[in-house]
Amino acid sequence: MMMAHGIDLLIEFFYLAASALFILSLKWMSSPKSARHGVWAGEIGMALAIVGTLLYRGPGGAVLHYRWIFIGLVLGSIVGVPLGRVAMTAVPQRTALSHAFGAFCVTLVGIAHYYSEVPDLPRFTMAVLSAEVILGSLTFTGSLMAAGKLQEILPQRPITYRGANVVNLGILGVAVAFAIYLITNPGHTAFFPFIVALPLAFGVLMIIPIGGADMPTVISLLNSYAGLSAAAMGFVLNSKLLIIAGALDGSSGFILSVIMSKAMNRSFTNVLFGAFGQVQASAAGAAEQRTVRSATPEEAAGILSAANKVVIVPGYGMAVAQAQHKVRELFDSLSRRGVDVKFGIHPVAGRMPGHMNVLLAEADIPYDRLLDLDEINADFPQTDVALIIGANDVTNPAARDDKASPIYGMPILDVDKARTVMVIKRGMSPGFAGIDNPLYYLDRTLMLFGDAKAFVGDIVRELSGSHH
Amino acid sequence: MMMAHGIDLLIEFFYLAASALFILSLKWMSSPKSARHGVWAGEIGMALAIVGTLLYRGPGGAVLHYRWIFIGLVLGSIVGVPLGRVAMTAVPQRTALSHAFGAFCVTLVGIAHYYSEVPDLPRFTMAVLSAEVILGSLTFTGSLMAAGKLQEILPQRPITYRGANVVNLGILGVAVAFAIYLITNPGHTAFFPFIVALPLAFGVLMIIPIGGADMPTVISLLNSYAGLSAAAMGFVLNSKLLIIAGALDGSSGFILSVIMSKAMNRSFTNVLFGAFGQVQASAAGAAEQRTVRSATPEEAAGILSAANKVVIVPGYGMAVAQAQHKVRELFDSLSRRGVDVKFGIHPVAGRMPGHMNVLLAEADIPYDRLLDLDEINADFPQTDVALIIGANDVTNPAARDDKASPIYGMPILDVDKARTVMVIKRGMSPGFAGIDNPLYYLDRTLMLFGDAKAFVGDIVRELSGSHH
Amino acid sequence: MPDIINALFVFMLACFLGFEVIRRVSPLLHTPLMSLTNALDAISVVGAILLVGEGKSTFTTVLGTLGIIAATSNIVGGFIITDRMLKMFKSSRPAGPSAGK
Amino acid sequence: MPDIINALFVFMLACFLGFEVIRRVSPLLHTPLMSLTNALDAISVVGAILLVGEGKSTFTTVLGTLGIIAATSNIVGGFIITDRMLKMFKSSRPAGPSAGK
Ligand SMILES: NC(=O)c1ccc[n+]([C@@H]2O[C@H](COP(=O)([O-])OP(=O)(O)OC[C@H]3O[C@@H](n4cnc5c(N)ncnc54)[C@H](OP(=O)(O)O)[C@@H]3O)[C@@H](O)[C@H]2O)c1
Ligand SMILES: NC(=O)c1ccc[n+]([C@@H]2O[C@H](COP(=O)([O-])OP(=O)(O)OC[C@H]3O[C@@H](n4cnc5c(N)ncnc54)[C@H](OP(=O)(O)O)[C@@H]3O)[C@@H](O)[C@H]2O)c1
Repeated sequence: MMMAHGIDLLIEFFYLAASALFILSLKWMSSPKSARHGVWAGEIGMALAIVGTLLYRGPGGAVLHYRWIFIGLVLGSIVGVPLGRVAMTAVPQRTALSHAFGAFCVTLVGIAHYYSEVPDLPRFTMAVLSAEVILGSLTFTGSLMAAGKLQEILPQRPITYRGANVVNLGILGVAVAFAIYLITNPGHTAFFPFIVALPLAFGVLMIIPIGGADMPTVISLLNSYAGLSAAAMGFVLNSKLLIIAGALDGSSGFILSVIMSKAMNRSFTNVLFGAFGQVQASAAGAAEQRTVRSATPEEAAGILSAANKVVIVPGYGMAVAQAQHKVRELFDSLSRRGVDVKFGIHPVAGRMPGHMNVLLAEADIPYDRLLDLDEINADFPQTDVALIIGANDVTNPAARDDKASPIYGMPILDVDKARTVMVIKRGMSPGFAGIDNPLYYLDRTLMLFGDAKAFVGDIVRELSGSHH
Repeated sequence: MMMAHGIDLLIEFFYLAASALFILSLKWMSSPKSARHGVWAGEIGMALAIVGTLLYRGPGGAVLHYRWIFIGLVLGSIVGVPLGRVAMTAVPQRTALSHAFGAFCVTLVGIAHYYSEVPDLPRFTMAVLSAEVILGSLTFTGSLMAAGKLQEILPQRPITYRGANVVNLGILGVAVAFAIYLITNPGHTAFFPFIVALPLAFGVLMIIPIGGADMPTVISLLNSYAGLSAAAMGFVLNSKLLIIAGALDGSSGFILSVIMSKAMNRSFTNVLFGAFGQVQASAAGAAEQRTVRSATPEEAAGILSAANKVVIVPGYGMAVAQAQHKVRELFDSLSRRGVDVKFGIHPVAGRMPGHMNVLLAEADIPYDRLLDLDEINADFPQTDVALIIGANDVTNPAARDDKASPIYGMPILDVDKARTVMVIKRGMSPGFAGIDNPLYYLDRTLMLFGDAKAFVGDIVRELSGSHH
Repeated sequence: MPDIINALFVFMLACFLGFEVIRRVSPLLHTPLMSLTNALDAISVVGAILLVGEGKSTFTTVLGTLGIIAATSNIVGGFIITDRMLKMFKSSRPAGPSAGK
Repeated sequence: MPDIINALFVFMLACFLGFEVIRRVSPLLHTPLMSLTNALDAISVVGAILLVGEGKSTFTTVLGTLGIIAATSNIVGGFIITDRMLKMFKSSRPAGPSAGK
């Protein structure tokens, strides 16, 4: 290592403090009360890391060439500000895009490192450098594709062909083979471009067969890969700070994808091995024509205003319709009438972990009204009305009762235990899982057909009308 | 470092695996279901660490001199087995004794290291070596004293004199001053014995003014010091394994003492700065002669067998009287009669964190019947009988209601919310905190005077007598 | 060689720590967590700064500067959006003592 | 010098990890926890073994052997008693699925 002068020791102390601050930053995310301290800790840590790095002296005590560093920092900030100001609904694609940026940086540094050191690369360095470049490149294109699908620039629907998995894994396998060869023969520069280009191709091909709706799980996995590539860079540069930040980020992505796959009742290997594209068995076709009862906004308003306890269950439809502000009005209006209104939040409602919480928080609904699965399920038997707004799969009782259902075993919100169930959705089309929902045919269920935003708005109007 | 051959790399991998196993070991202690895996992980980790170390090669590839190593390992095992087989009631003093052993080892290694390297000790090494030796020696004598007091070889009562704290801290201060001098002048071998001898004296003097009853908090702190001294040894030897194990142990002792001081409503600084010996204000003297009602075993048996829900609250008196097996008989007898019996366990009931749980588990009471403060307190209003067996302070309602009480603010078990309260103790003497307990003068309270073991035995006999 | 070992120890500990810490993150905050880790992950800017700063060749300067731009935009954007999201989370109770532990 | 830094990083991470892990230990098991950490803390045996094994002088051999004896007795005794205690903890429910998480 480069530990001649006191300045290097100082830099390492900056890095030590930055690492501790990053850990605190994530620790403080454990509760909304301390979470903003977490952001500050992260910011201070990042500032220490950057300032520490700028202090670095090369051999002979030469300071760094600052010019292009500052140009890069300024341009990056200019790009970053609008990326921090996107609408809340664009958060999934923003997240994907920023994984792409992170992976881009890692890959470029890896490539530059290779060409400036070659052939003077010890085996261990070459091995971790290969890991850095391979993970970086596939995360780069994979995340760009994911962002494109989520932003609907690319077609959302999965494009599959026979043998896709074999071809994809083959491409990755060849890249790994080149990397293994390079470990003992780093001087073969002609081989290096392959361990960049092939993973770039793999990243694209990996995402093509995956439907837009499966992107959140993919994004979390890519998050994990991005973290691991940064950790690999840490191994190359022997920087403990990078290893720590990368490992923290890697575990974060990994845990979120585990949580998602558990809540969706998918096996984790199914997720890990990228079999997202599998066509889901649709039981909807065979469903006999059963009858549903529907109601008008006026009737719904009447039932709601007569209730003592209401639980609102939001889902992807609320996000699509951008109905959260109308939902807030409904919440206010009912609360003013003395109705006890809570929200039941399923861990995979929407299309992103925590999706509903952010939208409802945006609409100023206090977070202590947002209860998760375990907390709210005990409440449903004492609930007068369960009002479902654009949610579907997360309320499907087949997951609990019907062993033949493809989602059997997925934990759900027991809305069917409430006295009355009301469901706002536009029609009878299924949700993400593509299956029919027996909830809609229950006697206690009323369908409220319409766009979530418009329908909730109508209910609010009825409530305030009858108020006067 | 000594990283010439492949064997050294292998050793480091052993150490890496051992560190991971130690972490897993503590992680698995999070639940009684996985805890025994934790012991196995710890054992395997320790075996890997020892085997790895035995593989070590000195300069020139010389293997270690194994003879005295093996003699030490064998003798240590011979001493260790009986130390692992002590009675459960002797666990506090056993724990103290083993801190002394651990600190003894650390101190000896530190001393030997100093004399065999002197004067060739870089500043950093000398600094951490001093920390190792100072922490090690004071933990050694401190723990021996604590063990002596707990085993009642030494007088339990605190021996205080004016200015004790000043003298003690002065002694430690001089030791630290010598250590600081040695950092820049390691060659002054004449000074080294002081940084061993003075902390040894400090360890003794620190414990003299502390009453036997305060030993558990002291033991936990000594646990923390023992861990830190092992970590300091890790810094000296540049062994990451030692640093990790020491840090884990250090945080364990620290957290347990924080938990204890919170549950005893002492400020943590009060504990950290060793002001344990303070004479506790006894409000008992001024107490007017109020009347209590007492009952016989026969009456108690009648009340218990008529109850539906009974909560038993054990305390230090149950441990002293070794009454846990009789309590188990009571539990069985009542359960057979269809009474729902639970145990309410206060975090500082007894004289050691988790004391009651171990005793009751020893008597084969299933651990899911043992509920902690938060869980059981909601139950008392629906409880027919709260049966207190040798507990006192942890049930004192003054902690909740009387702002003037010295224990005001300490979380307690709300036994006074139960329909009937029965208290088994030998007389009216106060508990550890030395204060009167207003609980005993309530109308709903019956005092059952007698030794816990004998009295519970009498109740059990009455219950089985009336059964026939 | 010792570098490898040190790096592995640090990586092992950081992975364990990551698991423990992330598992405790409130599900309420999973979306802000994703954007916060985005920002933290951009720590790779350190590698890019060293690359540019050493100024070995135009090639490394160009690649490194692009890297700095990409990573910095993640840092700035990630922290801004995380803070924006967290600012929205409000409790209806005025920070009173919460029940239990 | 790099040794110091590496050691500090490892220490920092291990302390954070210790806190996270120990805080999750069930209060039921605080007594076995104390005896388990006793056993783990006796890892200082590694230092004593190296000391004796290098055989620099009779002085180091004597001190080191005493150290090995003390530490080994902690290892053996600590694991035995921890396991004895844990064996006593039994559930009345035959390991059924526990409610909630
Ligand atoms: N959150 C995550 O992290 C995540 C990740 C990956 C996958 N998923 C999956 O996503 C699903 C989430 O469940 P969910 O219940 O939230 O959603 P869902 O099951 O996908 O159902 C959403 C429903 O909203 C309705 N809808 C759509 N647009 C609407 C509008 N403008 N107004 C009113 N209703 C509208 C749709 O019915 P109509 O068309 O009839 O209106 C649809 O049935 C789960 O299957 C989960 O496994 C979640
Ligand atoms: N657990 C820990 O980690 C820890 C650590 C440090 C301090 N402490 C302190 O220890 C106290 C523990 O509270 P606690 O309620 O368990 O105990 P306690 O308040 O000390 O009371 C124990 C009671 O048991 C009775 N007793 C003694 N021997 C008995 C026997 N053979 N048969 C029947 N009764 C007997 C005594 O009364 P008689 O003499 O009248 O019988 C005494 O009042 C707390 O003040 C706590 O702060 C605990």
